Amino acid sequence: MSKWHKLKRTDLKDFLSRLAEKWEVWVPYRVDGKWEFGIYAPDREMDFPESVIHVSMKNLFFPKRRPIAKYEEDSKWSMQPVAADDKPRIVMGLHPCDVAGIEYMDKVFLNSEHKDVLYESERKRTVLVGMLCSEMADNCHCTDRGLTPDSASGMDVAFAKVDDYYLFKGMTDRGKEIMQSEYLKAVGDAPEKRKWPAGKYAIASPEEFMDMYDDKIWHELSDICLTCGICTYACPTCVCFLVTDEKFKGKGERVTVWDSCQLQSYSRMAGGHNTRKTPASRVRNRTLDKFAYSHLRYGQISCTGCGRCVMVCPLKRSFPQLGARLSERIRDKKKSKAGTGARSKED
Amino acid sequence: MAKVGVFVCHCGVNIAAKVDVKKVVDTLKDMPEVGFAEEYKFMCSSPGQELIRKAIKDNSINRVVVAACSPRMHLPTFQKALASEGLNPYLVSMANIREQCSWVTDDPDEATQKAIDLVARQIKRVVHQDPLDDIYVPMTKTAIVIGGGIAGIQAALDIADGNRKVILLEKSPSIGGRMAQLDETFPTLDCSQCILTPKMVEAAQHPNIEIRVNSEVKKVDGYVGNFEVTIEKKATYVDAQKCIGCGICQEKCPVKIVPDEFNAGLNTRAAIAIPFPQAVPAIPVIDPEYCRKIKEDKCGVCAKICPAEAIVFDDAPKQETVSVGAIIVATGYKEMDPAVYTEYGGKKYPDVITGMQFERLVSSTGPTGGELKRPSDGVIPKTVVFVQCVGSRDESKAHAYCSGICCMYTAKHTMLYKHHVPDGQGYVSYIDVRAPGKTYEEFVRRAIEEEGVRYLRGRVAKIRRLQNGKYRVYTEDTLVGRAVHVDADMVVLASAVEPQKDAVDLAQMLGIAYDADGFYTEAHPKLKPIETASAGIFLAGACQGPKDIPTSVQQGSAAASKVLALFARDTMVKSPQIATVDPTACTGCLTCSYVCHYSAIEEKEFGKHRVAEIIPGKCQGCGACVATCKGKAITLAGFSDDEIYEEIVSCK
Amino acid sequence: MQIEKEPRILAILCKWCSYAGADLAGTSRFNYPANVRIVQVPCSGRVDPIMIFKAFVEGYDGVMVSGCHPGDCHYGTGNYHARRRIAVARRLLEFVGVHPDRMHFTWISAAEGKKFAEVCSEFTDKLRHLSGTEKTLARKELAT
Amino acid sequence: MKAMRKKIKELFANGDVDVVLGYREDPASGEVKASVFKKDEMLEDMVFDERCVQNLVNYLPTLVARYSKVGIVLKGCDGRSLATQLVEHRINKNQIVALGVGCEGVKVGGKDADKCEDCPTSMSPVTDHEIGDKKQKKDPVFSKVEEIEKMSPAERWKFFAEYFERCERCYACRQICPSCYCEICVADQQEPKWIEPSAKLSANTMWHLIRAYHLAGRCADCGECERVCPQEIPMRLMNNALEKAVHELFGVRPGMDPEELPPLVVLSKEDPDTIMGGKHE
Repeated sequence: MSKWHKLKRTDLKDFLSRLAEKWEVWVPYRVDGKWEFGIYAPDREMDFPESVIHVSMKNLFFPKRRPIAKYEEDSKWSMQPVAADDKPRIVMGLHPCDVAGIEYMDKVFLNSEHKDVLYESERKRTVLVGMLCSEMADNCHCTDRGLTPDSASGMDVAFAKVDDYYLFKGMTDRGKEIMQSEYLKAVGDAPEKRKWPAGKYAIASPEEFMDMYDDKIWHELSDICLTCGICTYACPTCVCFLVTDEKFKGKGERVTVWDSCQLQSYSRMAGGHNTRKTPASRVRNRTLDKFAYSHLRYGQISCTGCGRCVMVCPLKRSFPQLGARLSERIRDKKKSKAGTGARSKED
Repeated sequence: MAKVGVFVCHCGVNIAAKVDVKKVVDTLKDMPEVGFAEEYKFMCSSPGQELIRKAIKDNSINRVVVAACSPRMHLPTFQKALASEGLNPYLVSMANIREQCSWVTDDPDEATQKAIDLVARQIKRVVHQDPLDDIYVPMTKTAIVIGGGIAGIQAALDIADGNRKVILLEKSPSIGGRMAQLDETFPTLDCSQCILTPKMVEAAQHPNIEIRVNSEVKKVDGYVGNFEVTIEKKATYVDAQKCIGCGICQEKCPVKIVPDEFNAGLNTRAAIAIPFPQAVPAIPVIDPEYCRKIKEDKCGVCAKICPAEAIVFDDAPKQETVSVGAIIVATGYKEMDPAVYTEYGGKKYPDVITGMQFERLVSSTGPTGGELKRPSDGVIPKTVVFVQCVGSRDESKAHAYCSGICCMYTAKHTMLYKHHVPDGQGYVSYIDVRAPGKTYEEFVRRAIEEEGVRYLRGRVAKIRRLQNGKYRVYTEDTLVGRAVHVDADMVVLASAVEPQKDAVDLAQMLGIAYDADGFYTEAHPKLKPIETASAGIFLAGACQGPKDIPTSVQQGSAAASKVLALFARDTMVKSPQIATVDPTACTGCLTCSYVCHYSAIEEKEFGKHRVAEIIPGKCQGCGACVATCKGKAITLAGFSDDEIYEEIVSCK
Repeated sequence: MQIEKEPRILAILCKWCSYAGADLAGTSRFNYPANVRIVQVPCSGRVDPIMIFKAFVEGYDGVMVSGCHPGDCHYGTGNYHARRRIAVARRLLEFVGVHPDRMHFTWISAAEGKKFAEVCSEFTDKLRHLSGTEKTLARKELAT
Repeated sequence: MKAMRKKIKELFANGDVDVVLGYREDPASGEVKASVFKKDEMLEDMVFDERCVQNLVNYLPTLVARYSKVGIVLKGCDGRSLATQLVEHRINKNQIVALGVGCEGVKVGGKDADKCEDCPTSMSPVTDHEIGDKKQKKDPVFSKVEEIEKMSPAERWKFFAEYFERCERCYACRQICPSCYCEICVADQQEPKWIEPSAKLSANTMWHLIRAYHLAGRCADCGECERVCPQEIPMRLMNNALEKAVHELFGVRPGMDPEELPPLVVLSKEDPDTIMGGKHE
């Protein structure tokens, strides 16, 4: 259990095929030059990328469109909840930042008060086989967020790519069965522990961020932002959704669909009032949600440093830089003791 | 929560023969929206409507779907039924299962299935219908009559006598129209001028009538009760206020080559002229195409001799917009140009003339002073052939329709001819003689039996000019089955009645319908012969179809009574099915304003923003703006996106 | 039972001319296929192409829009605006792969009951010939 | 570049502008981004070259709300975009100082941008000051549109459905488009749900049809929608198909004339019925 096991790269296909006999095995595929997760099939070319892929893991546990109930428009309007899927599955190739994201989602969806049963079943049926990073990509900044690229925390099984083989290690009981595979050979040596560079951008504390609520800086930080929703869709910890009914020929589904606080429609209320009409107010919401609100609610900031938001941003705006700029402003403000400005009228 | 009452009509067997009405009710009564469902033999009958009222009372339904005939037929009936029970009349919807289902579908199963689908769809729709309140708008109690012929004059006089203001609009320099050109009228042979002129004068002197001659409609905006009509007065170059109508200008004008329209082009007149002696108003007009002063800056005689100094050479067209509450269209007809009939000479024979030209030739105010001489050489024609149905009942050359008046005026012409040339012989080439009016048949018999006019049944094949100046008319006598020809001194063609040249332009300005021939279409051929499909616009006279004088006068009076009935109220009830802008959703691009036909969309300040606003009084509810608004900030009550969407997606 | 083989047609008709024309087809007893569903709008100018798009996505096999003949619009100019919008919408739909035979845009007057019935029959006929091909744009998610 | 900086300095000095919207090269990263320049600030970082892809017009409405006079650096395509905005009363021309710059074409991902192939003008049709050359250009031919048009309907649908299926509905295309400015986008409306919010083929198809239709006759082909699409959906193809269509049908080239109304709100009695397809008697 506590030992590292070796898998020859040439055995990877056989190893996965064997797992696929019992599990639904989700692995990364490259489609049209882009990575995405799909169910393992031996005839498809797959690989494990060194760092995060641009599509968020979120979709595997909390899909962008998720039917929660079905109904027919008959005399009774009979509505049936959608049955949870309990087929066991393995999701393989998650990076530590993704796992951190899942841990955050657990806090949102599995807290005792409001449990999301469909999310719970997705979690229950899944064995997380995470991949330890061997390098940090351009946009990676998990070290800024207190994570380590090769930390196996939260994974059921951890693995790392080394030369022409992989090293696997079971972390939990759930990972045990995978570790029993005939293709894994126990070895003594662990993958080399790297010393990771310190975070590029030091950020302020959640409380300090909260103090920035009324600051003028949000206009500067939002000046070229399009306020599209792609960063929130890519983010592993953005969990907003809306519930809507979709009908077709008298049959209907009630579905949850990802929503995004960056879109203007998100905060528009009945009657037309919009609490976050300006881009600045929406950028503020997302920034503070990542760095402050999440901490107030769940005791953990929700940016995991995966860098996807930068990767997918149409304008390649850097969220970590934004956080840093903000922290810088906080420091400046503290120094000058200024910044008790009135609440901006525009917001 | 909407609770829909569904009422399916048998319409006797009209629906029930194809659609299994019971099955429709049984299938739909369990729909979650439905609170009550019932079938009945005739929903539009009193007991049928009572069913609805009872269900509103006893079953507390708050929406109604009636599956029956077309909503165009009975929607108002059921709206009233709802209103009588205190339910908003706009909360009813009709499923058209007769015109659009039982009457057009062969197979009963298919028809039943379609009916179920149509009714279900309407149930889904009616849930989205909102209660609407009628809009009351003030009304301008002035009418405009377009066209100063006998129909228009009659309409104007009746409205004026009803103590309402009327504008009588005429595009030529005088009112009077076609009737003023006629010599005597059938079937009484009383002098046209003698009976018309008093009416013209009465109109001119009536305090409630404002006559505007030389004027045409250029634009029509607004809607019933509140039309805005833009009128253009042509340049006449004579100040009507100063002119005393002495006519000296007309005498002295050296340019005497203008074809005389009043005399149907038989002679020429001066470039400045009063159209005819009894004209109302008797003010001359300069024809700028001929006037040498206007064309070449020479002459100017009229200005020099005018005792009233009324000549204004720098006159220009003037536009003015008038507000009126109702419009009567009485633009009349024109006589067809027989040029297309090349076999009749195609106008190249001077003595082959039209009915109207004959009318002028025998008129004492005509070019010959009432002596009947043929145009080419002034010889008194001893033999005249009258050819009927020239352009009428002849689809291949001109029109399929019957011009209606030619049989009678031809009979009149033969009589006038005999009165002028007692030793002459008249022939009439005819297809059928149609004389359905009061004492009309007797009139025709008189021409044949007393005046000795010879009626030859058959269509004239050809007219050829002979060396001796006579015209050989080749025709046939189908009653004896023989080709015949007549050598005539003169031939009179009973040319067809046609809509005015610009009839379609005017119809499009007014937004009224017209038929394939260009005659204006009444709202219903039998029950609404005066109304058009556009509220507040009425028809009178030959613009709606060929008509004789008595019928034109009747229509003039009928149209006037419609206008007076309309003006009896102080406010107009307007349909609340109009568009409104949600200012919170409007971006102020104002592209909607460009597509609004009624200029009903204006700009308005809304907080810091500029938004579009629709003037309820002007909006007619067409929805063109709704389809233009990308952000869906405009809603059309009664045809909202919600309602149409539901109709599109609710079909199974 | 819906006869699935028969193509479904949505006909969006203006209230003054084409809807009245459809009524006249009924009054004159000109039969036409039963799978035509008529939606009444006040004017063809009210027709937002979003309705046409939605109809295809909702699985209609063909969409027909008809208004008053040019110049005869009850509201003066609505049909001219409709003509431009529909021309563009048609080009777009064809561009993404909707077969041109699935769209029929025309003018039918209140007097043309016969024309309405004929148009419906001919249109249905054309669509029957297309029915072998994939139902373009029709939604798949809930079709099962 | 020198001429441009000089001109802008002059404008600031004369008080003709409060801010200038232009492109800035980040000295640290070397990346070129849209930027708002204030008097005496960062002007030395201002650039104009083939890296200046972004259409800046999209930012104007926010800026004119905050400043009374805004200068803007415009490529030919951006200028067309501005023209379409002016005619829709989106921006008050009096608040704008338009700096047209002769554009030599831009590069996306190291390659010449696709849009430049079909560019009809190197200079903005709306300018207060022109810097650089105005080059006569040919009318666009849209060869890629023609390729699609050659396909059968089924092939075309297969082509587009694959892309539509991928759409995530992030609305980056909408957000970057200067012409997509509705207060409430029809895609965000719940009643009625013309476009369902979920990312699935039918709803995505609705979205892409509506997006393209709403831009018909208004899109000036700045190509930003396609550039920012994380799923690389070929939105320019649809835009261009309709640009081609409005040119063929109505003789209109959007944005080339700042006075010209969008063709879909222009009343024309003369259009032939054949533009609606099929036969008309």
